[in-house]
Amino acid sequence: MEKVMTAVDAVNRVKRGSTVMIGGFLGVGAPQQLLAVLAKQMINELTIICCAADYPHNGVGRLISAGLVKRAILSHSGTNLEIEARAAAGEIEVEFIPQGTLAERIRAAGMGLGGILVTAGLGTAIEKGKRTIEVDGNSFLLEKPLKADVALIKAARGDHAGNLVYHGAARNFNPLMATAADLVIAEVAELVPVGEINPDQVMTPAIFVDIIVQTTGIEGGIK
Amino acid sequence: MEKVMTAVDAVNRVKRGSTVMIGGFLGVGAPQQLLAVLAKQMINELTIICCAADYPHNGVGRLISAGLVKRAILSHSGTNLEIEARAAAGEIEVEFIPQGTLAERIRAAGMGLGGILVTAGLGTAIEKGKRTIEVDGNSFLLEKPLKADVALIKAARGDHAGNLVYHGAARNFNPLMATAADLVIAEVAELVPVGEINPDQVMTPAIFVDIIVQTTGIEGGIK
Amino acid sequence: MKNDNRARREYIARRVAQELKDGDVVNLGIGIPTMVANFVPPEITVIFHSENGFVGIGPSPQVGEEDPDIINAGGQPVTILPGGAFFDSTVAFGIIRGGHLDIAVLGALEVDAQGNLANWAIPGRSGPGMGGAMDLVSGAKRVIVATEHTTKDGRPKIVERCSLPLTGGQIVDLIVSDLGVLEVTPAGLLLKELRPGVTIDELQAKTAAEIRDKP
Amino acid sequence: MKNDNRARREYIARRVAQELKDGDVVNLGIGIPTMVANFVPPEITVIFHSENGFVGIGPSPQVGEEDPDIINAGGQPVTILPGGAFFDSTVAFGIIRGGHLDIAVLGALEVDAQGNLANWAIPGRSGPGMGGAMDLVSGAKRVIVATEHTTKDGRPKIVERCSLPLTGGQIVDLIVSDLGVLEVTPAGLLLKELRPGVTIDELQAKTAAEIRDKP
Repeated sequence: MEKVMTAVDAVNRVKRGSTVMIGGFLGVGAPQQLLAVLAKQMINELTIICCAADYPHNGVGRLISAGLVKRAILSHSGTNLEIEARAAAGEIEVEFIPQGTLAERIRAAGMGLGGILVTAGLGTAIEKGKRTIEVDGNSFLLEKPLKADVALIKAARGDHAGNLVYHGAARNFNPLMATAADLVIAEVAELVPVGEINPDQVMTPAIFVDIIVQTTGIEGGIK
Repeated sequence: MEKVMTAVDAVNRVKRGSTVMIGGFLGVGAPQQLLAVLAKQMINELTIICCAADYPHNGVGRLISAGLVKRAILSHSGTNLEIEARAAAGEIEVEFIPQGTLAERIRAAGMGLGGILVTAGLGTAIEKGKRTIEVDGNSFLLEKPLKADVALIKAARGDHAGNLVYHGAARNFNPLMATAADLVIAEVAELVPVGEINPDQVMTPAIFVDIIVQTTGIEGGIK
Repeated sequence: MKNDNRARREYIARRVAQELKDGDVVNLGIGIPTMVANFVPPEITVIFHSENGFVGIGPSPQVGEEDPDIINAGGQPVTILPGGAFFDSTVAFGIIRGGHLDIAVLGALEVDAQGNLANWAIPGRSGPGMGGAMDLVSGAKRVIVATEHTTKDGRPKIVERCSLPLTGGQIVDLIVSDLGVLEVTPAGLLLKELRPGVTIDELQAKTAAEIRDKP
Repeated sequence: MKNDNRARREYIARRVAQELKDGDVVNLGIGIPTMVANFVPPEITVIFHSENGFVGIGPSPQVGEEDPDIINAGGQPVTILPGGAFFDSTVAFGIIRGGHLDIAVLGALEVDAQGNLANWAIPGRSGPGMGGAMDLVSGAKRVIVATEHTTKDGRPKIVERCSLPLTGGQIVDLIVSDLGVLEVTPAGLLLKELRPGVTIDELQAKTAAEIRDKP
């Protein structure tokens, strides 16, 4: 079960029209090489699930600028005017979800919860279409799990089995998305033999990861 | 804000009649010294929340054998005949919760969820008194968050600020309970200066921990 | 007699092991299920999951080499293989609940023709409690019951309808006993295999539910 | 004029900093809120939380010493102090949602007398989206709005009832502006403090909601 392959071979597993989760926060922790290759392969009609729209030529912005995205589920787009322009033109449908709710909905899918109850968004427009559940006299929104066909994630270090370790604030959504997609493709800056990562320090266990790609250089500049 | 103190000073913060969460799985990862001191201090009428009843003189069994427990919320008691005898005698009220649901309910309290939807226990006696919620045609039990007055947890390593690192299968419920109690007391095998634990490798951030006790020797044998 | 007992248990464990596929993530319960690890076909790699917080259970440690913080869910000292990982109890059960566990192998007090399983509450006792069993049976992609066909005093464990408190409703996929292998189907129990030397009449006589031998 | 602008913003940041207590865990939004970190009284220790995944935000790094993986929620390079910790986004927001964040300081497009806040949706634009703001205002133990009292063209930002889409309903505890400090009470806005040189008449004139000066 060798999981290591090239970025092109990995990205070619993504199908047109797929729902794709993408890690990172304003590009930090984004799988830049996978995204650059995906943008080049022109696999389009994608629904993306991500924290933010990042920047026009950094993070998920690479897919947006390449015109591959038909729908974006995210918490913030303010750093990328490109997505706003495309949304205004009716080219991209945008759905905003509070960032903490987004994280927890992805986790719920990965950890097999049927839903979670949160207060974020109560009394706001995002209540629309959602059930309100009372528990012991308090109101909560019922939020459903959010899963994807593919997750594209990034780790600082990975072994050949797929165990991953993140660094700094680049962890963000990556370990959550690793649990919540049918196909999980992890880009790793450093690839090490199995057994080199202390089992206590693994942040994403290998059983969640299907494909590993080592970063060999990123096409296109960052930000 | 010095958080380090002796086991006796720490344990004396536990009040008679409190609800106390206790980490560990069959004694592994249990705060053995805190439990030994608590058993000696005879602070009683406790409600305990724990994974299992451990063994008569190991883990939470220390409190049960000392007669300090009036109610136990746990997933398994089969390794400790003492709790079964006391339950049969009407001395301890026992409530069983599926282990994964127990873990997730504690996390829900710590992470501020109003509830979670699970399938464990559907079609069984533990449905009793619980709401069933339909989501997209599937049934789930609504499980409520579970919190405590005090959490007694154990880590392999901690710094003076309260950052914790666990080892092996001793992690289990400890990091969850660290988030879900008003007062969190952590017993650490090794105490190190602030800055010695790599921020990437912290498993429980210091902001969750109120009191740190360094293990100085455990009274009473293990198992 | 003791040898016979051992042979029967080994048959069950060996037969369950044949159900495993390369790359499967598998959780083994206490008792006969634990023995399954000894019979994994050498040509496949299976990853064993321990609900107390890790994947990659390795063999028992040498005496004197035990790490007191590495035990299996039954409390025995074990090891972790290279490539394994430790995590907390929400991840341990999230793996089960989230559809990441391919197979759970559990014992039974009773299992019935509808795939109901009872293995957690013993009448007249307060415990022992379900531990992780309810999460396992409701979350694992496939649930295999590994059990002796009858109780020590000869009563059937495979019944038309469980009388003991359930661990889960309609969650068992396959039953492997010392008499053979039964699949739980919407139409009831279907015979997949008889243990060599066992007849279908003997199997049926020792089972308190109807067994079909054709789909 | 530019100096005046800077003095007004510094007054706000300095005044918010006086609300912090030793040991508080605090999240600062983008803009004026970020400046609060510069005015923490030296006798107290405050822990700053970054919703992109850590506690213990330290000062900006020296040029050339930036770690590209350590940015704040606004995208600027920062550092992490000794004793800080990184974590994933569920923990980042679990800290907020679970009652472990003492204070959130946010900016506003509008804030009203009921404590409603609008700061995420700009009419006529698809974005920018709420980011973590809805989670912050519903989860933090105390929500402080730090804002200039009026918009650039002089319209009141503090109003009787927000007209823009809400970030949260009845969640603001305190409003600190360049004219003073207002507490949100069940009976409406209560004057806590005037910026030196500001009169209550000026404050009221620039506010589109009634301000009481006695509880």
